[in-house]
Amino acid sequence: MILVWMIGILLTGGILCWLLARRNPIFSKWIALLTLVTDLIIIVSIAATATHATIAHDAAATAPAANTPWLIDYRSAWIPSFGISFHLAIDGLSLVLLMLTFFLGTLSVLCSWREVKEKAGFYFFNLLWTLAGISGVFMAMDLFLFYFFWEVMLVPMYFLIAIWGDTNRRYAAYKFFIFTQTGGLLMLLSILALYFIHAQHTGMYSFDYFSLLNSSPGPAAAKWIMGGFLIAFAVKLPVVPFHNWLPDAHSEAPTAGSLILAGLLLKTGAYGIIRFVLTLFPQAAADIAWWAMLFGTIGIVYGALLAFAQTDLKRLIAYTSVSHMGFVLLGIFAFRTIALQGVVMQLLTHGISTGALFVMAGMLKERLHTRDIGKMGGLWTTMPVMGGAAMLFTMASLGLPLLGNFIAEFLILLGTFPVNPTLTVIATLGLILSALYSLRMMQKAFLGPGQGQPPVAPPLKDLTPRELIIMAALGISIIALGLYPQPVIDMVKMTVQNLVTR
Amino acid sequence: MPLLAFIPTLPLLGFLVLSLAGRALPKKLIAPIGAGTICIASVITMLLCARFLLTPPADGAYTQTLWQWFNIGSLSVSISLRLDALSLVFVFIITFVGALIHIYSAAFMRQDRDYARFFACMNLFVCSMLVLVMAGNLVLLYLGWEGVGLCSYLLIGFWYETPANSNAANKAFYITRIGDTAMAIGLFLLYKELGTFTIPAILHDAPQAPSYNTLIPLLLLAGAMGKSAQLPLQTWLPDAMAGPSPVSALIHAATMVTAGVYLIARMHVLFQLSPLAMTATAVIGALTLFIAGCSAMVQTDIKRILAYSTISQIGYMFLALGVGAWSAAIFHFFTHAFFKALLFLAAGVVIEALHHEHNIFKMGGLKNKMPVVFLTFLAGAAALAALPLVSAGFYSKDQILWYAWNAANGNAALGSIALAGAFITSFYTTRLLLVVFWGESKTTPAHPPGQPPPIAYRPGPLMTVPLVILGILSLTSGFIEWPHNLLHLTLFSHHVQKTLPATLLKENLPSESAFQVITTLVTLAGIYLAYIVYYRSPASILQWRQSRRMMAIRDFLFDGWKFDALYRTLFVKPFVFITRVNKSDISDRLYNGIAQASLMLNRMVSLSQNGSLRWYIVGVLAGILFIITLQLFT
Amino acid sequence: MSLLFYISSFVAILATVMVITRYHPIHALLYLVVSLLAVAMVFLSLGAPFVAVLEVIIYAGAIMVLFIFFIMMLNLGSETAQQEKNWLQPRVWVGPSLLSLVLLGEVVMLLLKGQNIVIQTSVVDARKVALSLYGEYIVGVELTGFLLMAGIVGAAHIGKQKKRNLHRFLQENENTGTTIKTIICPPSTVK
Amino acid sequence: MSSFNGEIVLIVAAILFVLGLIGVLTRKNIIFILLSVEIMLNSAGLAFVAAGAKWQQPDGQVMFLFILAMAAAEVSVGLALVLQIYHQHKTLDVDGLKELRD
Repeated sequence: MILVWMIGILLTGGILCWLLARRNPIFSKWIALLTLVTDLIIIVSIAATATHATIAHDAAATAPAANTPWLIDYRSAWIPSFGISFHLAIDGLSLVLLMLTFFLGTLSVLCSWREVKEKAGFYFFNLLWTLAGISGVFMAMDLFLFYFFWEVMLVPMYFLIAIWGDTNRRYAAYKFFIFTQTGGLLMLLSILALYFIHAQHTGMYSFDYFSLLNSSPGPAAAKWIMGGFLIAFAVKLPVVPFHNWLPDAHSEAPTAGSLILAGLLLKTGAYGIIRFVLTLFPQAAADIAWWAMLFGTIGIVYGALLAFAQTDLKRLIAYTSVSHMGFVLLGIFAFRTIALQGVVMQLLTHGISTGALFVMAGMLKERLHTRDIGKMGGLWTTMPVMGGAAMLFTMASLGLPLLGNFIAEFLILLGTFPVNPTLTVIATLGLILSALYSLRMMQKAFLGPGQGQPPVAPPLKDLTPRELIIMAALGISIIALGLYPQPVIDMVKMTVQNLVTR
Repeated sequence: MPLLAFIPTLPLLGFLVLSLAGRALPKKLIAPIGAGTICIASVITMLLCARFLLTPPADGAYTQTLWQWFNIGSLSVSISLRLDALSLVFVFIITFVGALIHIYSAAFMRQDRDYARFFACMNLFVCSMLVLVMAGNLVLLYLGWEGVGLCSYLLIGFWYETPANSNAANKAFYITRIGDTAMAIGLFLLYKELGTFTIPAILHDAPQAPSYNTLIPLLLLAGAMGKSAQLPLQTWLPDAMAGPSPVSALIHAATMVTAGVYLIARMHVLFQLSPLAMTATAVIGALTLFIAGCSAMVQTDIKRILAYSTISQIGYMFLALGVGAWSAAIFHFFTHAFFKALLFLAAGVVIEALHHEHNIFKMGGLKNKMPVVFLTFLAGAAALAALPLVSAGFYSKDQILWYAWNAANGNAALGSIALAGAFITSFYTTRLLLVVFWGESKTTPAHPPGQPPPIAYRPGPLMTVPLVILGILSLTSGFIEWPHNLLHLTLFSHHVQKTLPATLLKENLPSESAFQVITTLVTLAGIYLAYIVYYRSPASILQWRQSRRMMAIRDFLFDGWKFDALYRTLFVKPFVFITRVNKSDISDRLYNGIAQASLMLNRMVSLSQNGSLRWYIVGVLAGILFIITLQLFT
Repeated sequence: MSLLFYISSFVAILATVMVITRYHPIHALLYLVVSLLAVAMVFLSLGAPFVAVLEVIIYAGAIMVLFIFFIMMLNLGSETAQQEKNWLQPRVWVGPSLLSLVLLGEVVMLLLKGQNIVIQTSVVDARKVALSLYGEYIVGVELTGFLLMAGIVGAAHIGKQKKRNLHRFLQENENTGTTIKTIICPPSTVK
Repeated sequence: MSSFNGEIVLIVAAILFVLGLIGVLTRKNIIFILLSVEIMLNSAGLAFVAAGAKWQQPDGQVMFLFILAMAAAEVSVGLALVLQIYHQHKTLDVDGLKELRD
């Protein structure tokens, strides 16, 4: 029931924001913050108390009773005649991603504190509803419900980009919407196909994840159905031929939008692949593993090459996401414990480090009114604290040890290496490219002679306390993940083991 | 050994304090924090050293595990420190020389705006370097390895407002990253073969895992080449001189660049399993020492001369490692750290005193104006040129020359290159010394009136004491290890051989004494030649130096054998070209194409909706006709 | 009776050809009346006297009269005929006519492909029609009533407006020429 | 009582229909177009009546009645519209009235 509450709090919080903003826009900020902090506290308390021993759920009938990775399970009928139930459940993987969701969600509210001036109520409504959709995606164990949440997170995001975005926002929003919606519709087709095939085999009409787990469509059908799922998730992830929405959406979205896009929305793609593609179609997934890894590697290299060429700061960061997500794809399809643990780490650390870079880009934009790194330079002198933070996250993004991203990439590559040495070596070369683009960004924006200030302007202010809190929270978490990733590893251990043994 | 963790933790503490609160701290407090932590660490190291030497631990190493880093099934990596005879030498050098350089910098950098940032980075560097050499497993070693790379990047680009500096910093990072990546691949391969990252376990298990035993050491060698600026990844080091002089002394002479030497020595079992890897190491070392030495002969920037000389000296170490003279390599590292750090620090004083003048031909005549600097520089130069018997450099380099020729892996070719290198070394060292300190003064160490005098104009005790200590050590530190034929005193190799294997020699050795005489003669010949050319400078030689062919050779050597230009055309330009061409993402065209196609279709279809009634009816008619025709003919 | 059918069909076709080739509207209209009367004869020969009568009364009578009134009201005289003459060049009518003739050919082929249908005529009188009309087709009759009602009201409404009355979009368009865009897209979105 | 070939009736209807179609397609004057539409409606009615006669049922005639009513309504509304068009545009040329474009 606590799971329903978490989503419910977000949804009602969003509506309250909208309604009360007419009285006073300040309300909506505080409500949004309060909502997310509440959820954050809830999820942290779950994580603190949840042990694998305290499982009491009715999914035991379908899921193996002993050794199950599931922590909390909630199910109630929704539309029973179609076999649709309101089924939420979390395991370690969901838990970790939910923590990330509420953590970044809180920060996204903080970083839009001053940025959003018009229609604040509607803004926070959209923000909270997107987050509700995302957290729903991470919890839903009914495919129909999953699709429902998948769409819930999409539409408010579209508004966030289209209304509060930058100059080219309409184009970006349309592109984002069309790409993800195409993928989503293919997924819907696949879900329906799975539903009917399952019904044909067993006579039971059900969208439930656990009952579908046991159905096995024939190999040919499985391949096509998996294709539908995979394309939807690949667009979200994004895998290289489908990545084109990402740079536009990221660079045009408001800061909080970019943070959520990079930090959370992309993760839903990876989560979907791990949760659905790998478990529902183990054989078909194994068949295409080589190709998937190839596309992952292409993504790493191609994203890095593109990132190097960009002059728009947010675009540059967006392409680094493409590159980093390539690692995720590579790691997932290695089907190795180490690699999958690395993937989970990568999801977390990429969310934090890239999110931080986007927040930083937003702060620079607020001060300089440009995203062009050609017009920046020497910012370290005027803003040493931000320079230090930027250095930290740049290093995180190029995978410096001590920071979380290193653990992630190291584990992924280590786990993938025995499976496919050639591709792993190419992917490792991606590390060189990551150094190239990261340092170029750092050099253009923060080092070099100062030329970024407009001629007639007040001197640039360094981080305000609010911004310092955001940066400190992100920085501490990335270092903590780099030094002591074991809690995360333990949390997702069972899930990963189940995946590998399947 | 709980003391172990203090050694890297203290600098880390210094870094944290300085980086988080550095801007709020008063200047007086910064240097004590920055240098003090290192000094305490150095004292702890000394204590440990004494204890290690007096009562050696049972298994040859002190270990301390701090916490489990990550643990996934069979992969278990912890943050664990390990101090054995080999790392002890490195830890000693890092903390001791590091402490001296920190003390020196406390005065040298005082007038800099970013005093705190400097010490923060330096402390972080010392911490990473200590982690690197004390790491109990290769992942932790890799952490330190990348950490020192980061600090090197930060410190080369310390004066980031000059684009050249940050470019040099980037270059250093990129090129070492290439090596690091090779090393990372080596680690993956190693884990695949052996299933562990713990260093003792690897050294123990390696002989039992026969596959890939050539590829792994070669990949590790590539990593070492990047970090230690060996051929073909050497081009970053001369540019790295853009950093402040203490940085060059600590990072780019004494410690970080020798990380490669440490790595190879640490993994010596893997290398010994593969003759090819050993030969590759030796050949790379020999080529590097020769190529870099030649470039050092014609440089005019004082720090670049020293940089090329560093590359060359590390080449000696690689050569020694390659021929299996493990302890000789480490010994050379030991003495080199003292005299090269000294030379850089002294050069820093000179540059500072002459208003940031780097060109040696605009110096001159400093012998009497800066006596302390002159004397210490002289000691360092003597060690670099390996002046027989009185300098530390002689004792270490002589060993390498001897083994290059006569060790089991050595041969005449390697030996003669090393010998040529000795000649070149003494030549450029003498040239440097003569041009800077003798002759007439071209720039006076004065300061414009009304401004505070540069600190180096009258170096205070904070700067001179480290110089003097290093100068004494440059002369005397060699005495702990004598050539066998002169005096049987082998304290150093005895110590190091607790970890590293002894050097194997060939049979039927020539006389070692005769060999030493030849070496000495070659060294003296180099000194004499430089003396003729740069002090006496007779007209004929001057003329000869002006000839076009000589100028061409000089330019070629001056640009470091044109490696930079080669890489620029081979890698940089194509890469930049590719990225420029594809800046707006070619695959975007596909989707835009789809969008445009549907837009065009829309236009075409809407063309038919032209408002003409009869046109519509014709359309209907055509449709009817089509259907009826179908009816008719099917 | 079949002779009657053939003759009246021939007349109908001929008169129709004349309708579509006349320049003067009144002439065309009169030919159309002839054609309609001929079709009424055909109906009669097919044994449908009721519709034949209706054809004469309503079609040839009422509707055509409406046309004539209309033409007279607009005073479409010889000028219109001249204008029609200018419009009706061969290059205008040859193409469509050929296309239509192809259609005709195909329809005829289709018709001839089927087996012979022989129509035995017997008179279906008004009583039968009325029973059917007010029996099974009562709903259709009601709907037709609605249609006629709507037609009357519509015609009255449209025809009543004497002054210029444009749709508001068109009106704006006439006034300023460019405001039409601003009405379709609100000003905030115009770049 | 006589009998004759059903196809002939339908062919006559088809000919009339096509003639009407030709009229619609070739004439530019709205009056002529309306006339031609009447011809087409009439020919359709003919076909219905013929079919009714074939089965000797009243349905064909009922259909004709409906067509008749529709034609009447169409003509009344159509002529009213044409009247307005003529008032506003001073022309009966359909090609001049292309405001139905997108």
